[in-house]
Amino acid sequence: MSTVAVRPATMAQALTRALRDAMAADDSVHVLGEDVGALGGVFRVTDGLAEEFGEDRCTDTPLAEAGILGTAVGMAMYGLRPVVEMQFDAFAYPAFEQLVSHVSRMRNRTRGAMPLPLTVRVPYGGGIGGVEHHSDSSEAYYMATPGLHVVTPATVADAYGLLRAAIASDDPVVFLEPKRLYWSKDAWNPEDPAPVEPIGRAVVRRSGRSATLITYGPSVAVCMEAAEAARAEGWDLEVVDLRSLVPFDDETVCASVRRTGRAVVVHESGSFGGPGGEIAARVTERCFHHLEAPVLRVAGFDVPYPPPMLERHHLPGVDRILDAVGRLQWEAES
Amino acid sequence: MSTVAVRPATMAQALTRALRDAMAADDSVHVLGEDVGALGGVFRVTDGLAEEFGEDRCTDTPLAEAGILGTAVGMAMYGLRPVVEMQFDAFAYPAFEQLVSHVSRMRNRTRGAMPLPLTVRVPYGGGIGGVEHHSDSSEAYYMATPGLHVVTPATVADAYGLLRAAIASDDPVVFLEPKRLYWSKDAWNPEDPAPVEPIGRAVVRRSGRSATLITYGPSVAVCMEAAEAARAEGWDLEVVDLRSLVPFDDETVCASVRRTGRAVVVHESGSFGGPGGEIAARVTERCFHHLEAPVLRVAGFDVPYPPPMLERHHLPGVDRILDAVGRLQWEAES
Amino acid sequence: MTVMEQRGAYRPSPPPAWQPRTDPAPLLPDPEPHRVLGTEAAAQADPELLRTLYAHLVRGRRYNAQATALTKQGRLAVYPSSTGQEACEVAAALVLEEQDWLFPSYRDTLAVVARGVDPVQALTLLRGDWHTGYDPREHRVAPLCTPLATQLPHAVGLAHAARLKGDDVVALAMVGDGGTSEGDFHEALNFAAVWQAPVVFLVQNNGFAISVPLAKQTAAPSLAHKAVGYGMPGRLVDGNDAAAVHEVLADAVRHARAGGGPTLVEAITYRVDAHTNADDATRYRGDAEVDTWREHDPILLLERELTARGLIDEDGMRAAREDAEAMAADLRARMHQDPVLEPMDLFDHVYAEPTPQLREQREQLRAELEAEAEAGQSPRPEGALR
Amino acid sequence: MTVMEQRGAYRPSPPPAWQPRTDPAPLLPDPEPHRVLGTEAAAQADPELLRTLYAHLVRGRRYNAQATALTKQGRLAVYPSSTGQEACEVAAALVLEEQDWLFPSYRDTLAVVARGVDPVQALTLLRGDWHTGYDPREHRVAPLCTPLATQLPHAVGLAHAARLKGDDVVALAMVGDGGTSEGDFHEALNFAAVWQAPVVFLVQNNGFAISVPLAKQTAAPSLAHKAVGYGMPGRLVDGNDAAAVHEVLADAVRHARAGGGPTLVEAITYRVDAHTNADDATRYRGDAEVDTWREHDPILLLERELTARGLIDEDGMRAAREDAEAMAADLRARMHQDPVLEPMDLFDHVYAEPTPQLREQREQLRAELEAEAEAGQSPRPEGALR
Ligand SMILES: Cc1ncc(C[n+]2csc(CCOP(=O)(O)OP(=O)(O)O)c2C)c(N)n1
Ligand SMILES: Cc1ncc(C[n+]2csc(CCOP(=O)(O)OP(=O)(O)O)c2C)c(N)n1
Ligand SMILES: [Mg+2]
Ligand SMILES: [Mg+2]
Repeated sequence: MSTVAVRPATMAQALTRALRDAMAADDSVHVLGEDVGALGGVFRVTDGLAEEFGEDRCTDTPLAEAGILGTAVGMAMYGLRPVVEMQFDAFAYPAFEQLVSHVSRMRNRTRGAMPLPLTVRVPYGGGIGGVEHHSDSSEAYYMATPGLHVVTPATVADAYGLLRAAIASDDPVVFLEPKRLYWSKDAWNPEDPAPVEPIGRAVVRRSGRSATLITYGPSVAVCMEAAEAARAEGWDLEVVDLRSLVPFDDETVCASVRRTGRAVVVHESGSFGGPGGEIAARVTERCFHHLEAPVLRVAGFDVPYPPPMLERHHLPGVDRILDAVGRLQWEAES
Repeated sequence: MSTVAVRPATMAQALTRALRDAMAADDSVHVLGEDVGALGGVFRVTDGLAEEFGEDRCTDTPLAEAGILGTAVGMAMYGLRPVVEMQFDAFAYPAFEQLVSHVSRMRNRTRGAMPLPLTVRVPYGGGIGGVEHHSDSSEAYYMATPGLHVVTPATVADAYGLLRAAIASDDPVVFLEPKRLYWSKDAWNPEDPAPVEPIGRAVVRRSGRSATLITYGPSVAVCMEAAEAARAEGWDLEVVDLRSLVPFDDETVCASVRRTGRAVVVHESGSFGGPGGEIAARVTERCFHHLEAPVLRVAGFDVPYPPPMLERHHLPGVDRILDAVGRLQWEAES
Repeated sequence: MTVMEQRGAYRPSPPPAWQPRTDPAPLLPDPEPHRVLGTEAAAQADPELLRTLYAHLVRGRRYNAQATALTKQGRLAVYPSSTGQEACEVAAALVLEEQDWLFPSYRDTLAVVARGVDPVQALTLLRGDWHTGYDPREHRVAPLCTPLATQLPHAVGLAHAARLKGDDVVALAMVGDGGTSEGDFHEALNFAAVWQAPVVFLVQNNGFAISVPLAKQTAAPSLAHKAVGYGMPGRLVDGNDAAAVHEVLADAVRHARAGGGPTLVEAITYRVDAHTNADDATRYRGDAEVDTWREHDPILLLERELTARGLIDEDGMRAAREDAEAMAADLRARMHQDPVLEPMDLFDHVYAEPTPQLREQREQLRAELEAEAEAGQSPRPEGALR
Repeated sequence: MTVMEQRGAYRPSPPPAWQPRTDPAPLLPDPEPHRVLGTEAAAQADPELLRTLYAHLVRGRRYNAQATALTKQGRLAVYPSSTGQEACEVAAALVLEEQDWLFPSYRDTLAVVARGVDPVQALTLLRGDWHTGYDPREHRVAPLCTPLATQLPHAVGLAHAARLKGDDVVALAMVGDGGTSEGDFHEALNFAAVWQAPVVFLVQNNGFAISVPLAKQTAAPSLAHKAVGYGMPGRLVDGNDAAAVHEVLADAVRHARAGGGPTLVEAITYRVDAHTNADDATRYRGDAEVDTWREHDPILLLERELTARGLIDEDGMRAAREDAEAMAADLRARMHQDPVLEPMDLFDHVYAEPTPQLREQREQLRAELEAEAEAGQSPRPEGALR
């Protein structure tokens, strides 16, 4: 352990640091996207990279997302490690064909001859008062696409660790950045960031015995808060932060649910066809006889993301989580 | 009931008939897409329409799927009812942004002022020996997009009825056509097609008491076959054909599962993040105390759709379904 | 006869019997952007039109300033100002007839207002209220469009539909220089040309796409040169010369109305303000550049012309400013009233009929709101949500 | 100095101080497609090159015929023949150096083979075996690409990456006339021009996109005219004149290699066969049209030239045909052996390491296959899968 003081840093700063360290460590890492150069990205995550590494390493592209991802595929085919920034979740949709038909399949269709070590950074989710098309949660689309890894940090330290791991991965990674956590601060030591773990491990953020909240990204903090509030109601909630949606850490999640016997999946993304269905279904398949109640889901409503003035009614909040916990058939136990 | 003889017809013929009847009944119905004119579409579903209604009603567009769907949005804004043909599932991906950011949201963002009565026909699924990008099952993407209806027929009669209902709907409908059923035949009377039911009702294709197979589209026939084969093993399986993925018919599905106490969801689409997760989760939420075993899923593997020579190993077949039925913890009953 | 047959079909015959194709020459833009103000052509300009343009420019400038101020006061979520681009905004709205359609990008609130939409309604999206505050059919103005260039195929489809119905409708679609790089731009222009749809595409080349300068966006001689690749005329105009923009757009609209098909117009202008209130323009451009453009300000140019020709005096200019102030005062007053949004409305327009699933979710929210109301307020902190 | 700085940046200055921009004139294609065979220019053509082209054309034609025959015999899932387009296919492969890259569309098996990929391996995808049968890095040939135009940005990215690394690599990307309508075509060409990437785009305009004739695809004077909208040169060539295609492509490759940036080449040719074996071309075109093009056949044109100049005699032509027959016989023989596919391979290359989920699914399939093997064969009918 280094002796340098641990100072608070924002998630955006940790992401910048991860990019910088990755670029410094490996010449083949290239950043490209809209406004990533002089501006440093609309969220300032690429701040300073063009200056430090030159415009050929951190490149402002023309405004065309399919073109950005498509040229990144070509760059990766030549052996570079492109890190693509999509400006907002909904603006990654134009690149959908490139993502599904090429990025996710190139390794498989070439029988391993042509892997694509490529990271697609997508700021996602709401809670920032964004106007339409600025607050989508698009992870369900990526989860349903074999060949992609899908990860998302909930803490400043994970933002660094997961992004380094994503860039180091020999496979394409969709790296989902929770917009409303960009300015969240944690004590984090940039001079001694935690070791880069491989992608695919969930983590128990809070231990508890009554029930498990299974969550990720922007909803982790909300679940932690809910777990605190739940103490007043006599519930001791465990919070599992998935960190990686693909691969999925069945082991950690199921170990928790087998212990608690009850679970609620919490995410911002819409409920119908969203990640929660998959998670609830696989937990139930594996832990059926440990379950005292069905795995419930607390998610965004199945509506297009609402305008800023209504988003608080849409996003899963502490109350809604506790309501769900309350519906976990506690009487069955007593 | 008409006295005209009931003759066998293919699903493709029923779809053609539905388009023709809709166009004849309503001037505002326009068909557009790649090769839908003189060629009649690569699956011949639009056969004869350009000749009968003229090229302005059935139009060969330039080769650009976002452009096709985008212009269809404009046509719908002006009051037409466009029916768009996407040539194959994977070739609908270029139109993903138009679909998600406009088609699904226009009514909502204009507070009802600007509905989009628009049908997107997407031939989907495998089993036809197609080379890569010709056999995707993309329904998970559409199910996760609020504002779209998503329907898929499994029979010739439903192909007609559901397509008429889709075109008649004042909301956008993604109409998924199971490719491998295009040439399947049923006794069906084109002169007296069944009444057009509203979208959103599942149907019990086979009654049974042991367990419920919940399925749709191309997998319905496989499930029917599995149900027949299951009799030899002493199982009496019920088969529910969802027909509509959005809206979802919780009532019919849950009534069946409550009766049988066991369920397997069957579809071709990949398992992880696929429709089965949603279906299993919602059935479990609603029928938990009726379930003798967790709801299981039989689905395509979580791999890019394999080449023709391997697809039989990928697609859910009778054996795999029966294996799953066998894992429904029958000992728990005895 | 189908639309396709009306237009002489182009199809290469086999070499060596090569058939002459469409002559590209008339499709190419002039090397210099078209100008009226300060040139001899200005003398021909209709004085009434010039005065109308002037009043709108002054109003538009004031609207931009007021909306920006409201953003600082937290009354708007975001405002992408079109200061410096008012000539394009205003001309785009004024060249259209009643029955025509306007397809604005997210920057074009001013065009929407100039077309007649209530200034407060036009800001509905940007204040964080529901996504579109006006009825598009009532005003024949499509919703402000945020996903870049995606409105262009809509304009083509609508214009095509109107033409098929035999209606006399032209669609004018607005897009930025950055937006021309998107695939949707390409596909829309191609469809329009193949269908000979009555559409006018107005590219406001304001030099930047957020921070990205034009040189990183394109290597073309001009954006208007893209037109020849679709087989439609490309026109280049000084986007700060309101009379010139009006003339070029009016020509294009006339051409479209007469069945001549689409036109691509590139208006050279400049975004004087930052991209939005949230942007820091000092990161990517210097003041000197902005100052040069201030000397070529659209209001200044028109004012000079009007004054030189004696078409306006101090009183006239003051009247225009006062009218703009009145509009701004009204806007201010009405924007300071908080809109009342009904949470239950979340579910009402997703479909014509809510699905059973949405009805359940609606019930859930209703119960939550009732519980909240009973408890007086939320009993638990909602800090994590903001 | 960055790539961006090397190219003289274009940025409109404020009017009225309008700066001269890139001169569009040299970017525009000649009105007539470039031709060599049967013209005076043919005398300058290298005899060795002409003979090589001839041998490849004859081989290519035979390959198309053989693959089509194999399809009828059920040995291939599908074959999109390039009969009539061999001059483009062959020239595209021959103009490249060892280190260069080829990005073929799904129709360009012939170019892939001419580049040196084993004729059987090149058919892996089309016979229903795994998606790509050769190692793209070994041959510097990207996988045959089915989603139209999506290979074009790949070519741009790869060429750009090579240039950034200081490698002498040119990428040549092939696309059809229909593919030019896709957004990816637009975005790729724009990126290439802005980055001045060493790429050559070859559009084979064969008159049709499946059934859709060019007139419904574009209204442009020519597809080559699209180039000016990106700021790159557009070239038009008779796609059935192998010497002309070779010359134009070689020029473009040389230009790219020298740092001159991308070129768009439109080759006018004709798809003599149906779209694929599954297509019925009589639904959308008449025999007469096909016959006209047969008179302008690429092999015929070259044969005439070679014969007229005394560069080939009956023996030479026979030798070419015999060589082609030998290739076809070998292809036939090897294609009649069924490839052995390992079902468990389904899981091995989805990721570098299979996920735990894939490992589970792999186990499931293994168990199923074992059970099947034990039972001698599948105990239950699998009819519903077909
Ligand atoms: C598809 C898409 N990608 C990215 C964005 C984010 N974005 C909003 S405005 C903008 C720049 C637009 O530049 P330009 O088209 O020149 O219009 P201007 O802002 O100059 O009016 C970007 C990148 C978006 N809205 N849509
Ligand atoms: C994105 C996409 N849309 C549709 C298709 C289906 N499709 C395959 S080939 C083809 C026509 C292609 O025409 P063109 O580009 O002219 O090439 P050609 O077949 O003439 O070589 C179409 C529509 C596809 N492969 N990809
Ligand atoms: Mg701009
Ligand atoms: Mg073609």
